[in-house]
Amino acid sequence: MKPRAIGKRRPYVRPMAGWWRKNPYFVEYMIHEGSAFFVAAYALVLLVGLLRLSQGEAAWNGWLFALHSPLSIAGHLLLLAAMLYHAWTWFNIMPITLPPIFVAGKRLSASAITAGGVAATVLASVILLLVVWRLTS
Amino acid sequence: MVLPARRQNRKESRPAMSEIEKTIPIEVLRYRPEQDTEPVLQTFQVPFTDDMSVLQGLQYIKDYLDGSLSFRWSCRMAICGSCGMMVNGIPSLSCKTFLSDYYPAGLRIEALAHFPIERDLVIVMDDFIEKLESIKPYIIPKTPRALSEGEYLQTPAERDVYEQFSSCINCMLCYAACPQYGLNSKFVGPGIMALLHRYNMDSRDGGAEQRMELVHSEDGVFNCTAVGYCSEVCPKHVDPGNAVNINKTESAKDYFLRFVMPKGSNSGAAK
Amino acid sequence: MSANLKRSNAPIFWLLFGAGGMLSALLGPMLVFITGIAIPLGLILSPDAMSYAHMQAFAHHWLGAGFVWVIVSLFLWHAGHRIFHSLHDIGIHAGTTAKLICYGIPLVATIVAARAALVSLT
Amino acid sequence: MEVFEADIAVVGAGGAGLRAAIAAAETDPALKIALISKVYPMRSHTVAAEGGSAGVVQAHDSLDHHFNDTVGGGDWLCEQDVVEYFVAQCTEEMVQLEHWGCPWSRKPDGHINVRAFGGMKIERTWFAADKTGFHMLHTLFQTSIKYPSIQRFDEFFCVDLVVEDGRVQGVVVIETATGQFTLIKAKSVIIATGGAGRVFRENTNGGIVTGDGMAMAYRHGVPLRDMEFVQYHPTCMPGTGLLFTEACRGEGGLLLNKDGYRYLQDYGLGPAEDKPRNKAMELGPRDRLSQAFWYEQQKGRTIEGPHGSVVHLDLRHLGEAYLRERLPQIYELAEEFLGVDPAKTPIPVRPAVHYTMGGILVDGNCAAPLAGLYAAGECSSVGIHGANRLGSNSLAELCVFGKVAGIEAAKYAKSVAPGNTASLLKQAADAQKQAEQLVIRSDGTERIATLRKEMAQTMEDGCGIYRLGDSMQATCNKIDELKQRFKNVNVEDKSSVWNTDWLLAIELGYQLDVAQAMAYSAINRKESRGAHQRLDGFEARDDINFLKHSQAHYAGDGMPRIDYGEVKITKSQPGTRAYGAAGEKAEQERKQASHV
Repeated sequence: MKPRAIGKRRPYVRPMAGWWRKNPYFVEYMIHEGSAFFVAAYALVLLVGLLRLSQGEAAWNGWLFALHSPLSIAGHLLLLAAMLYHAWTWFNIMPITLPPIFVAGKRLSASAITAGGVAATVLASVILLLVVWRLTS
Repeated sequence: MVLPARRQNRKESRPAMSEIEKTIPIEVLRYRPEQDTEPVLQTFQVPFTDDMSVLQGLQYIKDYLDGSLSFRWSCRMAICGSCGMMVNGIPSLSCKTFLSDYYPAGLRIEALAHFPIERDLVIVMDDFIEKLESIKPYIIPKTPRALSEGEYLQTPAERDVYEQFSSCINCMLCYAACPQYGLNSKFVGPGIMALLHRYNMDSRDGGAEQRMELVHSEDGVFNCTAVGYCSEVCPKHVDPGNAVNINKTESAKDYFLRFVMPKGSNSGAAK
Repeated sequence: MSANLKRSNAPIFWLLFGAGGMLSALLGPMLVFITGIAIPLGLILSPDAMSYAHMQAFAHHWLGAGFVWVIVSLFLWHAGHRIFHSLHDIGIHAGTTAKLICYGIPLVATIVAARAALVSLT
Repeated sequence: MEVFEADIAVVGAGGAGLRAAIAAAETDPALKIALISKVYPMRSHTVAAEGGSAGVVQAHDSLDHHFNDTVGGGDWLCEQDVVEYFVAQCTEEMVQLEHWGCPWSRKPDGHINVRAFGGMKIERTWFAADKTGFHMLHTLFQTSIKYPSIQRFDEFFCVDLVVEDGRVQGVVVIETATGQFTLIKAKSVIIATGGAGRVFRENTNGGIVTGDGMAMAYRHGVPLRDMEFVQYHPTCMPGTGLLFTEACRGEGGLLLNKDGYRYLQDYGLGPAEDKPRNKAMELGPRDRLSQAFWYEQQKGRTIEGPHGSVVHLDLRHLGEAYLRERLPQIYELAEEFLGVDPAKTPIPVRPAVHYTMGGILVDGNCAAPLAGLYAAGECSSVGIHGANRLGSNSLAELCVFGKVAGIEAAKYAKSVAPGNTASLLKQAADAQKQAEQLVIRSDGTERIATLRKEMAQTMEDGCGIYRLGDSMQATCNKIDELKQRFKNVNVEDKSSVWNTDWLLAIELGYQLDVAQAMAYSAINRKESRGAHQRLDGFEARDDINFLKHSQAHYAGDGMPRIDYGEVKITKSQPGTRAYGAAGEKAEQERKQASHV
């Protein structure tokens, strides 16, 4: 295309500051992006546990004791909520990220993909719980 | 989201046609580069009937209240892609957004977000066009064919693979919905990726490898953070977010497999 | 448009992000429940499920040690990548500091966790 | 003023303009092509075409059938040699589009599919769901990007042609974004600006369809041919006039009056059968269907709505799944704009202006009488539509004749020397002065919208589906008056950047000239033929006096001069134009007669 003359043009570029506050969709996006902090926090809790474990029994028990504190339990309840929210939003956006999936000649709907993801989490959770239960009883 | 629900309500509650004439306040973001230093809001009281679109409201303003209001429009039926604008902060085609859905509170209309404003509701779309031109948006034949040989055979299933992405009307609502484009306009963006993907997925095309360079690049698909709003606002159900994200997977595959497989053997990666 | 066709290295980080995101979506809630709620409160599982003996036995096997290592590092790569983009989203653009923090922490954690896991293995 | 040196200037970048530019670029890559459009190419009104594009493909079909349908459909006012060329080229052009990527709908075996269309004896309408024009336009636009010799001028508004030494040598354009003028020098100019349906009130056309190219050529002495023939499409949305494609009927849709009765059987289109039969009932030609609506309305058998009388387009029996596959856009239009679910409720429809059969007079090579000037697409009158266009012939036309125009303009451009820039610039400066005068003056009193509204109303009153001498005279007088009042038009916006008020005023000037040509051509045609139907003593076709093309010549402030040109008849002598059972009988008789 022909390069535009400037003339009296003075295109106005709007600032982006605060863009995510202007639309409920974006607010939700920023909140679910924020779930990353909780995922990180839990990973750090586990990392500390792993370190403590490698340092011997006393160190491990100290970590285990800390896990029993009401503050820790409250914190983990919050973490649980955040993890569930993360899982939900993860699967909610999944239909956009996956190539079309055809089942019996029909394209799988977005809600079916999300439901499938949620079902996978339920299944994985049950298996994990059973494994842990087997290993520890 | 708010909008689809509203649309649904409309279907049920809207009387078939007009009744009494009512008036609705329409706030319009004005910007006249020869007189304004920055955009300003101006409110117009517009009489309307229930079957009037937002575009018809703007036409009323231009015809009878202020002839200097500028905006793009043409087909009035959601296929030419001209009349995209922000309606109460939501990227919308003004021809298929209806005034009655905003009555009595009124509505605010602004130029499409994330693009420079040329004048009033008219944005500068050079960037979009340059991107469109850069992706080789035409068939690069896999197997050249003479006209005398007739059409390429393509089954309905093969057509279905790309048809959705070929429905993009270039209205750019997805760009106005994409904060990553707003934050970094070098990002190739959703709509153009949909078109690129449309050609890559076409059974007649063999040019995927040429197009993937842009996909892989720093201006390519990895600028996307899967916000997903682009697909939400698309008036033609194109799902541009899907085109971007499928290509993240393709690009990542290529990123690692190129070391395993010699160049060229992987050209059909996007297929 | 002056397209910058330099190949992006994002796929490395994006894959780690995606793997961590998927893993945390599938297993995160139950892991938090088990380690942070059920066991401390003695719900469902026995209260000594995470006793030193149990855990040592668990970490002694390469599967157990590897599992914890994968969870810790991928969760952090996921989080780091997301936070890096969120910083960009709120206007703090791809500075070296942001990069160092967002990808440095997961990197260090991956190494530290690997070392700890290896120690527990032996 | 800036000067751009091109070999060929193409004005209009819809289907015809793009096809012409590509053809010219392929003819000789050394030719510099300026492709000028007042909107971005993909906004052009080709985008709104829905149903499909004609091209003979089926074994039991033939070029002769397509020829006969077209010539009969045009009430024998067609240039038969041009139609013959046209039908022979359609299929190759459709294949060409396929090779360029057009997503034609397919049969299970992978071959392209065709559907039935009004007035066509055999199914030969290629389609891409019900967005055929959209897909063709985007395919052409995106393909045009391949050719480096095509230099686009997007959102440049053309205000005049420059003519010197008896040939056209360029165009003068305004850059919308800046208000600045450029002279685009060219050895040949192709006009492909589309129709002029916006001169009517209720129409299917986009806001940009204002007859710009027709008016520009007309003002330079090129006659506008057959302008009285304006097509009413029978199935449009009440109020807005938005189109429900003929493919609705091609796929089996029915037209019902207020009693649920398929009224078309009362107008020589029957018998009414359950399955759609080609060239009968709902698959009759558009002029006949629109006329039948008018009679139903007279008889009080239509349904009253807030935007006038309507009949029902009933698609319910086709079922939601089929409708979503074949007519997805129609489905959404009905849902979103009317709140009607077409799988459950019939769609209210009424006729609206859709297409201008006439246009810039050109020969079979798309060449206008002015040397160096070519025209293609709806703005032109190459002679294939006659008095009534058949659906799906216009999309095919813009490909076939877009290509011809491109090749011929390229040939011509290579045969002439470049013009004298200095004297062309002088002309361009005059054009600039005249255009700028609209903005500079501050004593205008006439509102653009008021003039436009009065024009559209009077055109509808006088040049509607049925016409009367008195009301046509009133329309002629009114347009004359509006042209005078236009001299006093007020452009409120005095700025340079994106001054659409100014461009609307220039467009209104174009529209008034085109409307005047239409109205005067209409009143002078004292017969009924195709889309021109009179009820004032000229109800019959009059082949003795009016088997002729009308030609309107511009006369400045005065009324246009109307004269007549011969119609080229090669192998189809004018016959009775009948459809339904009567049509089949007439065809039998013609066949027998020709065997004797």
